[in-house]
Amino acid sequence: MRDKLVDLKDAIAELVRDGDSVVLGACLEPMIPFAATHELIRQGKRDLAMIAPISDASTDMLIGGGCVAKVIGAWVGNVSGGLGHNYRRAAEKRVPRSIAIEDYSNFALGMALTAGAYGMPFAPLRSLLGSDILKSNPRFKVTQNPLVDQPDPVVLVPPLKPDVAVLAVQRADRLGNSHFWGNTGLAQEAALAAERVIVIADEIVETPVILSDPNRILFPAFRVAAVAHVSAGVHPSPMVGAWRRDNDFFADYHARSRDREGFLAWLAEWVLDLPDHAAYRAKLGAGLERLRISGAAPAAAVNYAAD
Amino acid sequence: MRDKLVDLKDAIAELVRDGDSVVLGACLEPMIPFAATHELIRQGKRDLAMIAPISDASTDMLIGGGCVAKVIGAWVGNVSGGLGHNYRRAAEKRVPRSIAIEDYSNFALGMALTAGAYGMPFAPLRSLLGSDILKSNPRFKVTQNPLVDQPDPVVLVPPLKPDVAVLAVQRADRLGNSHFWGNTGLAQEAALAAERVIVIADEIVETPVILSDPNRILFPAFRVAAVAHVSAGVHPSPMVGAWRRDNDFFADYHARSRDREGFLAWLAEWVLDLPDHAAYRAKLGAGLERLRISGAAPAAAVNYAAD
Amino acid sequence: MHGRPEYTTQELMIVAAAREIADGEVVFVGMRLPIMAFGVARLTHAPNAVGLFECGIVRHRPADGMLYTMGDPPNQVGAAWLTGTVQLMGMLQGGRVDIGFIGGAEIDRFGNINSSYIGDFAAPTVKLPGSGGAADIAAMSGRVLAIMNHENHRLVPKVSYVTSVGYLGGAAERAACGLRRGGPAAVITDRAILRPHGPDRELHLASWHPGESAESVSANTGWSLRRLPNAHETPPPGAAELEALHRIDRDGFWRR
Amino acid sequence: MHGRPEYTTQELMIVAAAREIADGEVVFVGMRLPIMAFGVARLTHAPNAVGLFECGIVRHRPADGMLYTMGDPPNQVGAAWLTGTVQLMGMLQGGRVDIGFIGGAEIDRFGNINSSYIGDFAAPTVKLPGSGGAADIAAMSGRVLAIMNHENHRLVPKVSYVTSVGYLGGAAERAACGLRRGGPAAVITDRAILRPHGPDRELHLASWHPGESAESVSANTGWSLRRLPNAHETPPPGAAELEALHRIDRDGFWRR
Repeated sequence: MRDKLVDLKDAIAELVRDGDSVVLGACLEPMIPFAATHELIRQGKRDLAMIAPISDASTDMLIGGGCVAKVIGAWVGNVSGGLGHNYRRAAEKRVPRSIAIEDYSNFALGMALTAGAYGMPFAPLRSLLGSDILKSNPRFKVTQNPLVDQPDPVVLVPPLKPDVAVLAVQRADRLGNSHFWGNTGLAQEAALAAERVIVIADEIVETPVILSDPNRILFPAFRVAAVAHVSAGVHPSPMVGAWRRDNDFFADYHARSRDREGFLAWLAEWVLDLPDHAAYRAKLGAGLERLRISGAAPAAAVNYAAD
Repeated sequence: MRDKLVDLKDAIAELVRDGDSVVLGACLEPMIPFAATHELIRQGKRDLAMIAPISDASTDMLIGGGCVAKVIGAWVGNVSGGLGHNYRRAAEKRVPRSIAIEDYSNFALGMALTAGAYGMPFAPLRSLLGSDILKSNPRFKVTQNPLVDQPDPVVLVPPLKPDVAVLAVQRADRLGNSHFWGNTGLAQEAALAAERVIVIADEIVETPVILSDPNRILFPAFRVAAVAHVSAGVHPSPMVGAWRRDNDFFADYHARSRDREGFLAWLAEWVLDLPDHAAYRAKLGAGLERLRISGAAPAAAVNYAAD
Repeated sequence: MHGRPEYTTQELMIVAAAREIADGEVVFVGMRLPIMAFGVARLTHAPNAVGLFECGIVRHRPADGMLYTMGDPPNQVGAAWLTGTVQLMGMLQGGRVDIGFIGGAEIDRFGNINSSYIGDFAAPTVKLPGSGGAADIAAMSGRVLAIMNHENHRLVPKVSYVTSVGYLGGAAERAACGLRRGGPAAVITDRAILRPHGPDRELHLASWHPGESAESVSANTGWSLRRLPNAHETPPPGAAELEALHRIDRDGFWRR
Repeated sequence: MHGRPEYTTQELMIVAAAREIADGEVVFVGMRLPIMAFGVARLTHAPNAVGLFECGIVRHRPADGMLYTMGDPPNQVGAAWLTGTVQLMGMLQGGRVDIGFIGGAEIDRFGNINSSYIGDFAAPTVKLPGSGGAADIAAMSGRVLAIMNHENHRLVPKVSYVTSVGYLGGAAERAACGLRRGGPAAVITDRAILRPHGPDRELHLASWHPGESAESVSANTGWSLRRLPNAHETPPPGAAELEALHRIDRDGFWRR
């Protein structure tokens, strides 16, 4: 297998193109690869369509950074703070630019990615019946269930196939094999539906470590285009077994992004004026170390022996 | 949570009713709970509809035992031997009784169980287009994809919701929490779609062992109706980390089941004349011990700590 | 502050929400306050309740440690299942969930909730974060509990956008759109508890919190709020309930 | 025995199947012989091929140890993914699989395969085990390789039941039924290799195995078998291929 370990900067430069549809983390609140969020902004990517169940403040940052033309999502905001100020400014005042919004619920987004991953022509859903999401997102279509005679309306959700999915994992090897633990959200569906998968690994390990536990793999290496090693690449979101959530960081972002000038100052300080994630970690300094999980809650032993 | 640990005999007696649709193992070749197969035959269950992707010789045994009215499945036979002699006798000569056959492919069955598990009105499939499976199984319906204008036929698969799923796991606690490793086949879909789940655990452990690794759980305890502790309950099929496949046993079954008399003799010897699985294990004796996996191939350590 | 000195209004709301959970029920737990409600229920009258979190977590016992989001590590360690959103929301659609919690910016007299747009969705005056999983939980749970701040502009005659379906224009409309079950069972606010009543399932005043009155609640409701015949003051949290709550809320976040 | 002394016919078939796998391809591997073919390909010219097994296994390197079924423990330990059937078959339907192996009891001149019923399906003379995953692999792989025993009653003008779709009555019919890609690329038998040719994609003789001839193959084929212009003898296994095969087939199962 090909060695896929590259610098995050190169992975983003080569694998994300202006106009791409992009998933940045798909586990809802944890495991969001903010390092990639920052790199997309630093590289000035434009006209992205962000596919997001709930990617906490990541989508809001990208909108404020002017990278986003469209949100294909269920929720954009700041999970502990509530509203996303950049999202509001873009949707309400076209600042820094107008954005299109394709409304989903989390389940509808999950089924759309499932349909994309598994080559389904559509996913049938009962969930959105009656909701105005069917009005504001014209991609959904309500039909009668052809298998029954009595009235039985069904929502058909078209497949979503992201151009790129950037997904964080606890550990990976250089070939794209990786271990993931914690809630999986829509990460598996996103990985299998996406044309190109970029793995952000908190740690790089040897291949036998990964292959020692193949049930711990969430998506196969042959679908992975690149592996980037970024310690704490999910900061300020949490990663079970490795990093706590940096609640203060989210709160500070929320407060400072309330007006455009504040956001731009925040963006300069935490993204644009820093060359890379190593500089970001250095700037966090001891604050980052305080977030490091040092306790032990080991998984019970498992034996895969065949003989 | 309720203590769900019961004797396999009681679980089968109370939770499987004549006429039920039943999944007995859903991982294709490994992890088939043959102990439950035998118990269903011993208790003389009748008119079962067996939902089976590939459950090796288990379905063939039940057909020969006169328990089965219908096969809802993709494959019935003897994986190392080929044809299933009891299946042939029933389908071709109505011996010991006639059976109805609802043909599926493995993927169609998987999507039908997915639809059953997730409350979908149907699952759309491209896979069976052109196949005579669409003729011999009238439950499938071909329609035009309503989301596109050009011709795009889609097969609609109705949901399957088994009355009972019997699933083997390496270890479980008394409450129905369980750990599963190895290929999962359709086990998760079957567990979530079924009305009642019976877990056959090779080992019973304390609850904290299971909850130490919640990603290793394939289906939640609240969907489990009963846990039965049956060591080697999957024999002669394999269980990774615990039991090798007993190839000779399958070959012997294949040879002896070639005619009805031979099958009945086999059935008396290995099922009807034995009171329970403990007696079956005792009869296997040293042969069973030779199948026990004694090597070590440990999964790499994983830390779930939050602090 | 509405409550008596021993508890805050938020604590009262948490306990009121906890009481809606029956033992053994499967609960789709939302963020923040419902997490605490699930915990209190588990530790008091519902020791066999099961909590589902849409990010892919199933828990029996409540998390040790403060949760800012449902995906925080303390909610993962010792979970009873870590899995995907589709698995849990699929089970929800499959009818395996008894009760679900949601919130929103606006709710109307038929329990429809808006968490998407204030104003025209094509040119909103306020862009709210969106459904998340709320639309799914509202449509497919056996019954729904809504948690709201009780203000005139939040409890409105008709929401400008139905993110999460309540009874639409009345219960018959919910059924007519194809939903086979569910709908709001209670709305728990910082002033009162409202419940659907009558064939239309319009929200009525069921109880007002200590410090409030039927009149003060009505005055803060955007429609002409009718009251149930047996409307009464919300019973305050009991000692066992508060003790359970304090055990979970170790940092006193909800006492502030 | 058709082959030369250094290899058996089955070994020749395995090597011929292995040669169909290009480096880096994603292969849906069937039971028995294709498992060995994948292994030989990996160890010789296709070190980056990936093997998918429908029970939910993905492997890079071939299993250590004899496999009686694809789900045997040696195929699990050291796998590159252990997952579910829907995940792998879903990827297959999604167009992520380059090549798939299938077998069956009957195949016809357009590569349609029967593994379900001999005779009328309502009253069969022989009930075969059924599709398993073959119908899916035949419909959705980028291309399909069929492995068959070459006998008159197995290579028939028209199968009595199409379990696994080939080109139906000719390539246009496959497309017309809604399948967007794929179809048989080769049929490897114990006597020959057949390949589709011409606009209808009818199976033609591409090569006969050592010990056979165009005539002997035709005599054992149930339809009037046409041959490709460049039809030739199947090249025997090379030393490296046989060495790779012997490394995997440690018990000599395929040498018997």
